[in-house]
Amino acid sequence: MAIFIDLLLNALVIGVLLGGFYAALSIGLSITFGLLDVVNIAHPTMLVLGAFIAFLLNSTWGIDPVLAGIISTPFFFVLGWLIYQVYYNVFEKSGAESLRGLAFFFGLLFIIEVGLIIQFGVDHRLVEAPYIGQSWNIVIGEEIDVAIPFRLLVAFVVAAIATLAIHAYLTKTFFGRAVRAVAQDMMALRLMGVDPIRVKRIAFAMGVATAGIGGALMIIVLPIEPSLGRLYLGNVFAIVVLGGLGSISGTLLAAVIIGIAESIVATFFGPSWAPAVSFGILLAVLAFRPEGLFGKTAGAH
Amino acid sequence: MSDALLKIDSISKHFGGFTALSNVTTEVAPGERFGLIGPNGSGKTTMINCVSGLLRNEEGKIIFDGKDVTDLKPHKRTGAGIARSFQIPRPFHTMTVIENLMIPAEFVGHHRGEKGDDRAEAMEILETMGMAEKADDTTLDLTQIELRKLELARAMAAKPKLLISDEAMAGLTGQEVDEVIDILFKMNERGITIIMIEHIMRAVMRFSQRIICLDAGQLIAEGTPEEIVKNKDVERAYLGSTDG
Amino acid sequence: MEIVYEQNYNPKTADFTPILRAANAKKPDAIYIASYPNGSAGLVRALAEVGTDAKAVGGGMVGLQFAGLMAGLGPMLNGIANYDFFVPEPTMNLYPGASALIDRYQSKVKAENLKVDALGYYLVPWAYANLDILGQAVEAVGSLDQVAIGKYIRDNEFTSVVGKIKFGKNGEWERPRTLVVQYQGITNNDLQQFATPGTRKILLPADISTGDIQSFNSLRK
Amino acid sequence: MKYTFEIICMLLIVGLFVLTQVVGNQFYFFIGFVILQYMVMATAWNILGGYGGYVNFGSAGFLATGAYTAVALINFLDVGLVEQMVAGGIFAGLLGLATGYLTLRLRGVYFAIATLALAIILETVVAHWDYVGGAAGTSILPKRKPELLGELIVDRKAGIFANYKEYLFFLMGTVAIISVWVARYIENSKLGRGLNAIKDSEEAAECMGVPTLRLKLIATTISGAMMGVAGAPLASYLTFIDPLSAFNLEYAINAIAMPMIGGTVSWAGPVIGALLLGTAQQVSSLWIQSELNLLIVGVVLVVFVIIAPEGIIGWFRKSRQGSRR
Repeated sequence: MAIFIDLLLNALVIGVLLGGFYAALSIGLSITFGLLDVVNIAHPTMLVLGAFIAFLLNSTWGIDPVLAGIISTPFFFVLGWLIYQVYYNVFEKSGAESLRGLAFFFGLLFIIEVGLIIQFGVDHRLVEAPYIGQSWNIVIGEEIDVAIPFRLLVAFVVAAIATLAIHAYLTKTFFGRAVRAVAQDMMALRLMGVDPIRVKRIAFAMGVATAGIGGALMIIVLPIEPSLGRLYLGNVFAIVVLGGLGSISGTLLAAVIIGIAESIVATFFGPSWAPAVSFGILLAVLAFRPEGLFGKTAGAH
Repeated sequence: MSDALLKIDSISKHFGGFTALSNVTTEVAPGERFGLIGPNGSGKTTMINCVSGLLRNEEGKIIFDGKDVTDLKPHKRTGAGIARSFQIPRPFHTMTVIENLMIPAEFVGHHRGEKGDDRAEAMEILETMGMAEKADDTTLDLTQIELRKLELARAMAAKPKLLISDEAMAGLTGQEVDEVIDILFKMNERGITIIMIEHIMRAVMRFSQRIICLDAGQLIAEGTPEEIVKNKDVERAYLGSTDG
Repeated sequence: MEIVYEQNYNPKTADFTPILRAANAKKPDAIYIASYPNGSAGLVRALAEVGTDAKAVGGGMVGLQFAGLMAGLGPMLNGIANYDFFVPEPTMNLYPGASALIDRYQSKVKAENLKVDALGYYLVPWAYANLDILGQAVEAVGSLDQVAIGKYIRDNEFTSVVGKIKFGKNGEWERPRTLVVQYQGITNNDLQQFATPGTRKILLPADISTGDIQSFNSLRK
Repeated sequence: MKYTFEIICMLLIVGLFVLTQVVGNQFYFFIGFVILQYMVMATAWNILGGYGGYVNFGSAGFLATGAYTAVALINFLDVGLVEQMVAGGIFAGLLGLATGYLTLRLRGVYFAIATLALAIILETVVAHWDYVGGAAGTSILPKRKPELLGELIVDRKAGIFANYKEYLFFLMGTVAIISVWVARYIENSKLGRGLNAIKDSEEAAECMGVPTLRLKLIATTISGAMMGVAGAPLASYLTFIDPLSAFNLEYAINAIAMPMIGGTVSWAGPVIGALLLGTAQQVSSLWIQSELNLLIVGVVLVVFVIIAPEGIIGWFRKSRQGSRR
């Protein structure tokens, strides 16, 4: 029984930490897809690009990966700015069907991935930092020992700060409210003297910019290789949809739910079942509650 | 009016906690020109979505042509004789104008066992609308008024007994409004019952024989255009809405 | 042997501490891991974070032979016993041409800045031997007739940079030559230490062994 | 002539057969199989995606369903390839029907994500199904004593085909031709016109008498079944199959990219896309660098959606219209 409690407690702690990490991976997509309705399926691969930049900075100059992520964030902001410029002019302006926009990002995904393969090869890469490979043990009584790996703790703390900052920015500032309004009523914004395209461009760039810090967390938590983004494709979309489109706090909560579900399933049934659980939750939500767990508007229309 | 074509029997519709329609009852007689008015958000579109089947009313019944259609899917109702246009035109934009008309002709007509020349019938409808020349154009080349006419033409191609025209004139010029009203009169002369949802009072008053007014999901007035104009509740509803 | 715990993982598993914890709960004497690079690295980190009382850990962990992962994981590898193909231990120098081949490979990697294994021990000698054997067979047969080449390769013993090779009835090597090595004495993340003898002691095969297996925890720290 | 297209199809099948008898180098059949398999996948995807506007991200799941149905059948009954393909088609078709039911309220991106999720769940289940090899995969060796018609089919000396590669190539070619015929038939039928209406506006279609749900279910079933048939010979072709290779996202992207490049409005689009992109990928990965085939898909896809949104077919139609005016 004590062993069961020990395992459960550890699974819960790891699940919450993992949830924070997943939130950092998903928050950018929650902005671009959830708020702006731009289906950036290249987002996970942009995260991997961010991870490789962190690797480069870390292995060349020994820069701490978290710092490296902060350094690369402006670069991703500019990248997002440029991508939206193309996306808007080619697809959105002409009212082109979403199918083409989807295909555009699908193509981008493979271009970034192969670009990484050509530059870095297919080997797995790691970063060095003093907190990787260490853990913080909390011993309760005789049998219970909760170990918190520092790499997950660092990822969790950084992710929590970043996502809460974005959440606050989007809910408390004028620009943030404009971003939230842009998806619903472009006309109203125009009447208020705000250029909705500019708002969307900046917001999209913000969403992509999270790939800098998110990618850095990725390489802190696990070894990365160029095609890793594909594996996370389903996961981040699952979290954003589960959280409800347009809801940043919903994304956070959904990330933690998926994190805990995966961690508990991994502990008691084996990690290989974890994706079936998270995607099973997603499918069930889509089939019975398409607006997501915390969404307010109907997602099916 | 026991021989009504359409009977709406105390229907209600809720979205979450919001009540969009509350216990609305009314009837439309065969061949009637029926007006539906009300301020923005009063439930007009919700009501006709319930009639055409895009939404399901949670309470009440909808009887069409003597049959209960409350649980039928929209395409079955179209087959039974209810056709509609959309407020914001929704043409089949990858098809030509005449192909747009041949969709209902093929799916509704053939379903009823009718075997005619779809293309010729579609052309005839386009001619009555003055759009015959546009038959082979894509819908992307159409003007606003042509799109509105296409909405009505496509609904006509379903050979309806009841045609619901959902704000077919919004945003049109005065002359264009008259053009659309003429088309609707022509259809009515062919024996088609018409429900007109409209914001343009001039059009509704001129066209309708009888009008109902919705406000906040409730039926607040019913009568001839003259009666509606004088109705205090209607006035209040519209004035109230212009304040906000 | 009694199996107390057995589990699969999927390739995108971000954290392996739950699986190791669940395994530890069954108090195993040995942990056998068959993993791909992501899992290998994840489990090595989990072993550093959670630890284990098992006496032997390792087995078929793909990826720990890669230069990038070895350098990245560094001292976390100590104590793990894993398969390998070619390591810079003195007994491997018995084979003619092996060290010359690796020197040549490493200088080419450096000179042309190739995005490949910087050390070149893991697969390079075997890849070279593959083609070398095919080449020897083609020369001996004197034609490109596939059936004849196949028969020659099955029937003869070859001398290569990885020693003498003869194929058995089932198509595998007649005498298995996969190494089992144990990581020890790794102190930092410098890649060059893996190019010198001592960090990966050969446990098996016995005839070229350079050390005996030690318990997992005795080699940690 | 009324049956011109059918006659061309027959001639093409005969032509494929002649190829297998004339060309000696197995290598061409080896790469030809892949291109033809992609042609089936692209054609199948286009029935739902191009005609109906429903983007399936989970194509790999349907292909893998076919592949694993075949593996299970080999283990269970040891039946031949043709039977495997029929069974693969049936099971993947049923999966398509189930997908249709499960996602009937979902549109656009939501449908795409749901299909992706479905594929991942299937992959997880297959990875745990030891009967078909589980996560580690299983080897499928071509049988020494084939087939529907006994040893007559594949035999170096006495058979119709000298080796398995020729036989697989011929079967996949026949399936590709039949798939294209089916797609063309649908395109010109009531079903095709109804799907088009759904793509343009589902609500308007429903209100114009189109039974949208029924048509969608028919489309998901046919599309899924085709992909299943295409996937059934995969294990025999690779001689080894594991969940990672059967559920590879590359199948999904190619099934989308090929019709988009060729043009989604017509059956010819996926065919052209598969021939161009499939050939380019095979050539680049065999003779230049294996990663390049993915780069090619990516670049070509991005370039096409930007400069030729209606694909090659749309591009041709436009330039023809332009010259007429």
